[in-house]
Amino acid sequence: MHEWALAEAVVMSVLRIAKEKGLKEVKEVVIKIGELQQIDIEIFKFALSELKSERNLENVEFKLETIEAEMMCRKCGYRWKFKDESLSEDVKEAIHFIPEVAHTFMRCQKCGSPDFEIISGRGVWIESISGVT
Amino acid sequence: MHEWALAEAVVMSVLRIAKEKGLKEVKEVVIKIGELQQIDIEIFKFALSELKSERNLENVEFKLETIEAEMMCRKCGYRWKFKDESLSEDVKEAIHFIPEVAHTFMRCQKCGSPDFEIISGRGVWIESISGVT
Amino acid sequence: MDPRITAINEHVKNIRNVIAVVSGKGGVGKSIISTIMALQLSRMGYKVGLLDTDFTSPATHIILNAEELTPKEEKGVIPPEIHGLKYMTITYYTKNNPTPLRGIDISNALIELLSITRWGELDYLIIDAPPGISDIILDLLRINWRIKFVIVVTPSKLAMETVKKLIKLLEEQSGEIIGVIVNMIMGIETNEYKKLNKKVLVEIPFQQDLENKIGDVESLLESIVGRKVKEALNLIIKESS
Amino acid sequence: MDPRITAINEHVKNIRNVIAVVSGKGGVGKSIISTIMALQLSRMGYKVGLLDTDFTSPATHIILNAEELTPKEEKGVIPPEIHGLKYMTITYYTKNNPTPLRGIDISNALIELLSITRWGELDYLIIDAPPGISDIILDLLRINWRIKFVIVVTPSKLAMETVKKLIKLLEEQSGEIIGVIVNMIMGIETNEYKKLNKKVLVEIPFQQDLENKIGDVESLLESIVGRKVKEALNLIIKESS
Ligand SMILES: Nc1ncnc2c1ncn2[C@@H]1O[C@H](COP(=O)(O)OP(=O)(O)O)[C@@H](O)[C@H]1O
Ligand SMILES: Nc1ncnc2c1ncn2[C@@H]1O[C@H](COP(=O)(O)OP(=O)(O)O)[C@@H](O)[C@H]1O
Ligand SMILES: [Mg+2]
Ligand SMILES: [Mg+2]
Ligand SMILES: [Mg+2]
Ligand SMILES: [Mg+2]
Ligand code: NI
Ligand code: NI
Ligand SMILES: [Zn+2]
Ligand SMILES: [Zn+2]
Repeated sequence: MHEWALAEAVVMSVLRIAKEKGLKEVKEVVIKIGELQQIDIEIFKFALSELKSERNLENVEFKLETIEAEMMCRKCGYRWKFKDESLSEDVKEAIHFIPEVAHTFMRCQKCGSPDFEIISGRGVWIESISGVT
Repeated sequence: MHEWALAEAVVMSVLRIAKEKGLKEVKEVVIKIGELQQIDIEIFKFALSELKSERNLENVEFKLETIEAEMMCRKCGYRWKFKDESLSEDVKEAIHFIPEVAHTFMRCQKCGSPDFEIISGRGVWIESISGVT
Repeated sequence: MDPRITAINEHVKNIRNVIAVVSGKGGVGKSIISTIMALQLSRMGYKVGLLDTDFTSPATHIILNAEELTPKEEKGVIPPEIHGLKYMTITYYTKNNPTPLRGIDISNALIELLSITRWGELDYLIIDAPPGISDIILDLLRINWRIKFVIVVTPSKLAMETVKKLIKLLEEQSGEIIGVIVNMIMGIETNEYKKLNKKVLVEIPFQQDLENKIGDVESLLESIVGRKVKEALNLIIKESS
Repeated sequence: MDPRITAINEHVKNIRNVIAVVSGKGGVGKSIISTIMALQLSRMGYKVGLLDTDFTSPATHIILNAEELTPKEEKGVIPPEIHGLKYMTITYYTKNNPTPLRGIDISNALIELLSITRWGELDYLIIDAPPGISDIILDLLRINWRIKFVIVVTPSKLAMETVKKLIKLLEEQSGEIIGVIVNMIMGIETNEYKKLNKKVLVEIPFQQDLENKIGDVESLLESIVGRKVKEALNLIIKESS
């Protein structure tokens, strides 16, 4: 349930960007959600809708898109997908909070190195905002 | 004159890649040279041509392209170009050897931070290799 | 657009004082001192948080004997309370496993932690910094908050070398330096630290039996180091009020 | 395609032994021990190089009193010789200025240095590592060379905590560990380091007047620490031959 904190972060950023861009009304916000963090989309959506009414964003449509997480080994170059990992619930939970903890528990599936880059699917970010100026 | 070491690195990599790709003869190598490192192109070319004959690469054409160096501040987002810096010869020399030393001597031209990313123009790398298989 | 930076400002809004215990040099006592600072402030009646940012070689969980805690989730992460502190460390998630992180991961972990942790209202947030002049120091300077720095040094040429550089950097970057804590004084060393031209908050002697007090908060606070850190705090509190 | 990695293999081809002095923990004596190791090996008649990879908080240039040197360029960079060592440090280029580098820069600087330095033929290259389990450790493991590790620890719970993690990581990653040097022993501590299950190369006592010998190579070598490091070397040499 720190989905709430993430939703709050998104909403606050939307308000700040809208102000910076001089938008009178925000219409659509595209949010990308990295798979690595295993956000509970339903809770996240619920939090967004609650926050919408609190912050005068009733008319905004939030479009969510999940991005598949992929890793690339810095040692051997091998690429693999998060969905091919079989991690315990505890470990998934840890990565849920701090995605970097992946380096504690995951290893390159080819050479066993912890030295990999998360090339996609990390974090939650705002892809675009549109509205009326 | 560590241009020689850089040229050697390039030539050795060309040989390795050619082998990996199964090229019988290498025809053209495109090399990108980051401006930050202020390579002396004439010395670099000379070194390449000397090494060509040493390593059986006589028929290779090396195409060199210099890439303008640009920095972006991680603190304020400002972007600026290396050519707009006015650095002493000593400092340029230091950056010539280890480009990262830029963080010792250069500052964001807007906010004064040493915390910037070199977004282009760092290093020497092989852009492409073509030849006969 | 990374929404985390905006979130951080929101989450630290109700923290009156953010103090980072830094040095650049390793092994000078940053973790011991920052932990004792947090504990002493809490004993004085302040609302205190402690954040360990030395993600690859954390120590504060050993000093606090806090290996059994887990944070609660509630619209974010609620830092567990231990010995009166709100305490956050990556070891909640990594346990005692090696955590090899490159700088970019260290930076991301810090931003992530700060953007999900709900400290609530605090008088003081104490940050234990890792050695080196690298990602964490740069991120602490990058975040837009009223952070102040306490510098820890020992009377050694090797520590002095790095601390001088860190002070130069912080001053150039308008980082507010509260003062210097000189740790592990044994008597025969140079007094070169006086040339740093920074307020010396306290001089702490080398205390041979300190090791036995690690993990035992009560005797740590009553020890010489514990009492000396309290002296430094009295100065710091006077300054900040 | 970054040609530097290929270049590194070429430049280290004629180095018979690469030994990295590591710990994860700061302030345990990595810089003192690695420098003395290099100096003692050179006195024994070996061809020796010393590379300081603690770019943001270097110390070996102070220990060697090597602040006036500059490397020569000749088809690469020729490491200056000092006290019989081929010695490379970033301080040739940064002097005594603060050098705030994020992890990615630290990694780039290491790869750059290794790809342009012409060590020539060496019996031993000694690498002084920074604290933390981060970019440098990961790069030392990533480069394809026959590197071996000497672990430095003190008899402190806080040092032990991190060293245990580093050993676990190195073992998992097939890093060859020569053994452990236990530094700064004062007598009353726990012997927990014996539980690390690694060969203890030597136990070095805490030497109160060591500070006075920093920068003075002769008296450093003759000091207790200097002689103890030599004992460790005799074991290391026997192993590697
Ligand atoms: N005043 C002191 N007297 C004796 N030992 C000390 C003192 N301060 C710190 N230490 C010890 O020094 C070591 C390094 O302390 P630590 O707090 O981990 O430093 P850092 O966080 O700067 O790496 C630890 O073993 C600690 O117990
Ligand atoms: N055996 C020892 N006795 C006393 N002081 C020591 C000993 N070994 C190292 N030191 C001191 O401890 C401090 C840390 O040593 P250093 O080599 O810089 O450690 P590191 O490289 O691990 O950070 C320095 O001030 C050094 O002079
Ligand atoms: Mg510490
Ligand atoms: Mg710590
Ligand atoms: Mg060191
Ligand atoms: Mg060093
Ligand atoms: Ni959650
Ligand atoms: Ni040159
Ligand atoms: Zn791999
Ligand atoms: Zn800037």
